[in-house]
Amino acid sequence: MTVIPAVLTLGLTGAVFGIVLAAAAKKFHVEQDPRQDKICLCLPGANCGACGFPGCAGLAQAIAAGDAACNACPACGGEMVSKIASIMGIELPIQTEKKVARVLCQGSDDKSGLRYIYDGIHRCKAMNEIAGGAKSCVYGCLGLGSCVDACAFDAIHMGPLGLPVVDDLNCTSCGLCVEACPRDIIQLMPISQQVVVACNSKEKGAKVRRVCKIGCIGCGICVKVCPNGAITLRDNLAIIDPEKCDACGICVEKCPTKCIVMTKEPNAINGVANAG
Amino acid sequence: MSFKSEFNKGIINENPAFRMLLGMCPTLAISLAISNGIGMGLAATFVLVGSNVIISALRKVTPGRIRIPIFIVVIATFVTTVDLIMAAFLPDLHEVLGIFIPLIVVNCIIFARAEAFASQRGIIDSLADGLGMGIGWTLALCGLSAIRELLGTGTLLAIPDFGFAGIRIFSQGLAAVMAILPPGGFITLGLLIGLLNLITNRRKTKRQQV
Amino acid sequence: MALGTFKGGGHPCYNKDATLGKPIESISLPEKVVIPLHQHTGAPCKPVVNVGDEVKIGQKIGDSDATLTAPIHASISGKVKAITEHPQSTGMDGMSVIIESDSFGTLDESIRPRDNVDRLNPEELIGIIKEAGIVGLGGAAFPTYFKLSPPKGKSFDCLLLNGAECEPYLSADHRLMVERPNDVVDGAKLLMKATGVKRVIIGIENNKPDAISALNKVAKDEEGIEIAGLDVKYPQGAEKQLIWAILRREVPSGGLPVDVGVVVNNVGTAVAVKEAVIHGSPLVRRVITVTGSCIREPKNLMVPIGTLVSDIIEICGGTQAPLKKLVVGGPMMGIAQHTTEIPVTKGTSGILLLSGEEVVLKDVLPCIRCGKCIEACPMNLMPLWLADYEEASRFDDCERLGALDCIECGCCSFICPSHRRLVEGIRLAKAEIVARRNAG
Amino acid sequence: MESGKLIVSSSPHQFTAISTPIIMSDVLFALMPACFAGVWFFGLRALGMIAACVGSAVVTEALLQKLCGKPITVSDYSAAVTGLLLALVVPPDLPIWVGVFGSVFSISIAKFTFGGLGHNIFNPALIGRAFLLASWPVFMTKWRWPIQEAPWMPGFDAVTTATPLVLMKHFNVKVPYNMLFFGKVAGTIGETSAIAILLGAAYLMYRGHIGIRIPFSFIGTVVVITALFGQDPLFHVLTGGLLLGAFFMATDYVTSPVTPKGKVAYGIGCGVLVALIRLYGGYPEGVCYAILIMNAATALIERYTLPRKFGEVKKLA
Amino acid sequence: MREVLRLGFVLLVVCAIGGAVLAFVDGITSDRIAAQAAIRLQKALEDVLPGAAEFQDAEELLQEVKAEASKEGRPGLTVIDKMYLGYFQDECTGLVFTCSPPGYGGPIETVVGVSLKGEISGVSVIRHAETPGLGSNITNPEFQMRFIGISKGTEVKVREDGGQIDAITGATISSRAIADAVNGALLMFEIVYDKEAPGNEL
Amino acid sequence: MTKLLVIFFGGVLLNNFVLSRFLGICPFLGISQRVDTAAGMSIAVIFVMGLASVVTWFFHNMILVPMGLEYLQTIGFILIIAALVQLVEMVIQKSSPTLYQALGIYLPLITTNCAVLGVTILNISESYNLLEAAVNGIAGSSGFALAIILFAAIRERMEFSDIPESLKGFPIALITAGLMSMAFLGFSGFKLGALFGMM
Repeated sequence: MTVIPAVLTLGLTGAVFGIVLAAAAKKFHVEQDPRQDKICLCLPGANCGACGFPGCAGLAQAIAAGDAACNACPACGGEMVSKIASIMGIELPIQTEKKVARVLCQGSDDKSGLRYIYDGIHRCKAMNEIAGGAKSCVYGCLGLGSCVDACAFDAIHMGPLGLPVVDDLNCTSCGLCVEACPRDIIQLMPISQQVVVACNSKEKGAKVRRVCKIGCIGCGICVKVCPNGAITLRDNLAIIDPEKCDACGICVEKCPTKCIVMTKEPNAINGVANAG
Repeated sequence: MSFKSEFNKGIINENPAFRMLLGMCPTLAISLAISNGIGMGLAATFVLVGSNVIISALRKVTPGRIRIPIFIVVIATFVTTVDLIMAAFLPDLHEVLGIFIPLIVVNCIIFARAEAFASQRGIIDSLADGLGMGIGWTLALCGLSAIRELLGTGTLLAIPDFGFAGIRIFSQGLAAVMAILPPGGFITLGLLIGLLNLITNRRKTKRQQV
Repeated sequence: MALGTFKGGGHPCYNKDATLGKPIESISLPEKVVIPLHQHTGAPCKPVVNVGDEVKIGQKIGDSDATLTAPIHASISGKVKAITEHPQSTGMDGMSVIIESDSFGTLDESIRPRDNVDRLNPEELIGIIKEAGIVGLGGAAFPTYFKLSPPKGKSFDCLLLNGAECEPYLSADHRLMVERPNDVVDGAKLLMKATGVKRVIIGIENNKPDAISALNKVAKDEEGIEIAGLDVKYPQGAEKQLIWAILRREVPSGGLPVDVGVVVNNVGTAVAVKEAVIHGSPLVRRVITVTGSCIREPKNLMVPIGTLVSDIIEICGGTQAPLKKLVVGGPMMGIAQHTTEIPVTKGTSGILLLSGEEVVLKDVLPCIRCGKCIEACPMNLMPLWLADYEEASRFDDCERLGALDCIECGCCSFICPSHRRLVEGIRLAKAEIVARRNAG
Repeated sequence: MESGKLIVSSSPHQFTAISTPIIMSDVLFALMPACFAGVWFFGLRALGMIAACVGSAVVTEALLQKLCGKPITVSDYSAAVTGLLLALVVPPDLPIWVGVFGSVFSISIAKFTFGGLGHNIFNPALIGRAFLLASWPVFMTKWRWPIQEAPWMPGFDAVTTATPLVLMKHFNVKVPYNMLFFGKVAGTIGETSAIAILLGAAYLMYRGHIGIRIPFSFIGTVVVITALFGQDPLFHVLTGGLLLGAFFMATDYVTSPVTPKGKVAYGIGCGVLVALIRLYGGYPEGVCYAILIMNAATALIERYTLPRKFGEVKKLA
Repeated sequence: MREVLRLGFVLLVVCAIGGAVLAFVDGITSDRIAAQAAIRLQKALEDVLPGAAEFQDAEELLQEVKAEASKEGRPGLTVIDKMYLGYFQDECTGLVFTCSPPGYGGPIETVVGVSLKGEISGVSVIRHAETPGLGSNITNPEFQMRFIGISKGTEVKVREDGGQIDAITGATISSRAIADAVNGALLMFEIVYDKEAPGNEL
Repeated sequence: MTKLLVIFFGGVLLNNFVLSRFLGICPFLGISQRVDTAAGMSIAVIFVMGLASVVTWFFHNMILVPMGLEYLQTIGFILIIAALVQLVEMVIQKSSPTLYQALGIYLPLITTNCAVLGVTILNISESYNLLEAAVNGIAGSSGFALAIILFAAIRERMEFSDIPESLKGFPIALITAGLMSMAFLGFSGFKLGALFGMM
């Protein structure tokens, strides 16, 4: 019978390895986060490296140490993610209201001109460093589209006016565009906030008037006309409290420079809807 | 998921060679002729189906901590079986596929399916998955082999070890031998995956536009 | 001599011929001057006059309590018309004192020759220099009194006077050395006294033989004053390169000349020191070169601080071609302006008016890795990678590759056959790295 | 341009007149002597090959850029340089269609897929040659002597199909120096004439486009090693593609290290590989492969040969 | 400790089952694999020595000759790996040698048949790692035919070396390797033939 | 000695595991984003492959051959490698936490590196002796190390390249590997024996 030596050899080899490994695991046991093992069991174990960590054990260690999110594994479905989250003892973030990026400047070239012809690296940050940017308004959009380049979701485009337009549907409120803008013109706002002051200038009215036709001059008309008292002035700029605003649209109508915008329609700011 | 959909996904959407980029080593090494591709693909499919079924069957009794050694033993058993059977009944093909038959053991496709699929799913699903993945890989191998064989030798479906010259498309003198050398393998596969990406991307943008 | 050069650098077109032989002219007093309250490195000044006040030349109009600052003085006599924001050569608006001339040019009473010069001790000398508002006239406008006081535990053993004037087009320092060598040497002697060093070396590029001979004539009897001829290569006048070329001492990365026992001053600064100490006159005027293809009569001018560039263009006969680009400083490191309504400040060494095709930047082509920027970099950096990393926002890598060591001399951008904006990128990286450091 | 408004840009405001297209056209100009020598010795067929390779390289680049919607940049002459270099490193009797394939492969696989000019990892012309050598070895190893008889060794008809290096390696026959120097020997279209190559190299050096580090460390290493192994160094310098490779291929900006120390290391690496392949390798000639292998190592070499920053404090060991 | 033993036991069982399965498969296939190998060898030998039906491994004789040759310092026999005597109906019809001359990409496993007349009766290449499209043409029957009929006493050389055989274009080294194998075989044949003298059991 | 040198340089340059034998492609493509990680992986692979060569050699020649069980080669070898990797990992983790930090994380990935199993099987099929087997193991892994480190450096450089969208990632990596492999064709037919025979 040739079967017996084969069975014996392989079986013994296996047994020896099993015992040695198990014994070694005990002897060389290193204290580690007990959750790490549990998480590791949840992960697919393909050691594919797609998460950016070296293998599933690496990711498990990172998750246990809090260096990676529970859903860092791109191959894990929702079930596994919630399992890992429960191991880690954290609640999954509650779904909050969707925020979208809003561009707070409407100063296209015809409304707020250029001081000079810029020649250099085609990025807003670079232009901002050179004599404070070519835009007459030092708070205005430089229009080189760094926010468009930064967006990973194809949610910002250059509109017909040479100013960025946000696509509410694609926007994931990741904030990349906010970071990319050297002038803090882009801000994340709840999608339900329908009335927006599309200007960021903190200059006094006279200077704003000098450099831009559509900037907030801090005249305070909106503050007066708002039936809900939702608008205040700070640094010569109108601020809308979204809690109080009921989108009646009176301020939009009364604003002398038309810098307050109703965003019901997509592309309301700098998009086609507003262009005509 | 039905048997059919588990089977289908391996052929196109999750094709191991082109989409999941598993099992690169044998894919590149043996894709010199269509005959090799078929042989290797079928061998791997057999192992894949067998190991998937067994591992799926054992999934309830496998202790988590030594699941890896157990998978390895199961897979290796199948591989050796294929190796021996091939040596006995298809000696010429066995000669050509050489070292890559034992290396099916460490073919990441098989390991990945065992770990990611079979160890968590029922036997029927695992069977379908193994079959789909195996055939998907075989098809990918055949596709790549066909290109390399055609460019490199000017023939299709040649099996020189059986004295079958295949279909000659153009003369040997015109053939770019590099296609069947190692660099040709890398470059052809790279371009092929690139081409597939291009097609999918185009389709995606088209769908978006619609 | 074997010394006198450094690694890297380049050979831009010097274009100095237009003003090389033009003696320094003093201009008639302008009708109006705009004197920015922040013309130096350090804290800005606060105005010490009010709108409507009558001021005289040399009267202090701005001062600050900060450690690092320099007082500002009126450069013409007249009435303070406004204290307001006004465009400046930095490109941004800044607080400025606008004075309308009474066309008398009355000197302030405080300005009179000092008779006790020989008895002044170093502290007193440095005090006079501080009160006179003297800053480095080479361009950086670093307050001179601060430079002259070594930090604790360090000391100077050598004073370098920078007469290299390696920036193309400019000839202001050159003319100063040719016309007023005595003042340069006297200033040097005062600086020696103020710092206590026994050795002064005046470094001059070899393309200014008349300046070298003029200074040699004056200095040959003076103990401790040497003249060093330097290789004609840009940026020979950069502080670290100058120290290496003359003394073969290497200023450590992130360090200052004082770390190798050296203090460097511009020759113009030396003249200003002499005027302040001997004549008691604060820094209210300076020599500038007005040149470029666009100006009708290129000149070297002695102008009151605060004179508007538009007035200076008038004085030089106006433009002979449409002005396309206005640069304050030299073409390699100067700052391009968006208006001519900007004042000359203490740091303004020249005004460059350019026109035509020469000012239009060419399209950026892909980097072909020719390595010319590496060869040209006087700091031995890797400009091509720094710009790449900056674009990829990999600022840690920028820092690792020494972005902060960049002196922004412009050699890499000058030499790049693909017209990459290397310096611009590196400058962005530096700003970002500093911002991140400050953020913690 | 709107009048009145000034142009504002970052310093500097003055630029050199040398630009990438000028450098590339200088390289083309510097290769002219080698081209003339090739046509002179191998006839109009060589001219046809040069035209075909240059033409197909330029057309391929333009076509690919058009297909991918990128700006067409053939006017920077870089594709022409690649095509010309490829033509110069193939045998004169190579079928034209093979040369065209090489050119297409060079531009599309070695250059375009990596992102075009400046991004290729390997020298495209040499990749083209390696591709042809691997694909159509029979065509690529068929040589012709410029003059049908070799008077210095009558009756030895093998010489009609062997390059001096092959003669040396397999038959221990040494071709005289003067023939090597002028290029009256079998070889690729552009590599045979040492004097023509040196003329072009001198021009490039005069224009400041190539430095001395790479070519000299390359050739120097070959001289040292061949001498160490008891061979004639001068023979090895003058034969094969060494001069063409050292001055025109190894110095390719894009694929060689940018750091000064790295250039020397790279040159030495090329030299060692050429010498070893010639002495012990399977091929009689190793310049093409040596440079390609060092191309692969370029990125790593650069990593470890960063220049010392001015003012960098030496770390205590 | 119990856990340790348990895991060890599980692995033991799994491995044992694996071993049993493999032993079973091996039991079925081993004879066939051996038979296949024999068939391959037989076919290869028959190819180069047409007419012979049975082959006998002459290992002892080979070692003996090799030992003598190395003592005498005669090179050329090192390429020979094995020697077979070919028989047809109990009558020796020739010798077959398996050789591994060094080629371009390593040793080329070659089989050379020599008829009793001392002429090459066939050459075939079993395994090689020569450059595809170039050196790999040594497997072309057309090339192998060039050696048939060469008889003992002649030294085979490719034309580049001043010999009589046209080498494969661009693959001198590979061609030379085959010539080496043929030379080795002829030399060996001569020694064996002389040694065993005509008329004896060969 | 000559033979050992020939085996070593043959494994590194002539028959480079990655570039001409197609072994270890998955980690070659997967763990080559950064030179540092590639180097860490390389060291781990060299260590494991050297060790595995020795252990499997003993297993084969001391156990399988005497018992006539050569057909258990594959299953036995892979078991040994898996166990070895795990054992090494545990020992390193305990004995030298710093070393574990440096390369421990790459160890689990080696089990499925077909180059390890490949080299052990080649050792047997080439009938190497113990020393040769060990050298071959180290040579194969050094070849892997050479290829992956060169490749990682290239990939770091390619980050700034404007590669066509559909070729980004694996396709361009494969093409680069192909061109590297083309360059390494220059070593084919290299007579290492002649070179080292002189020494």
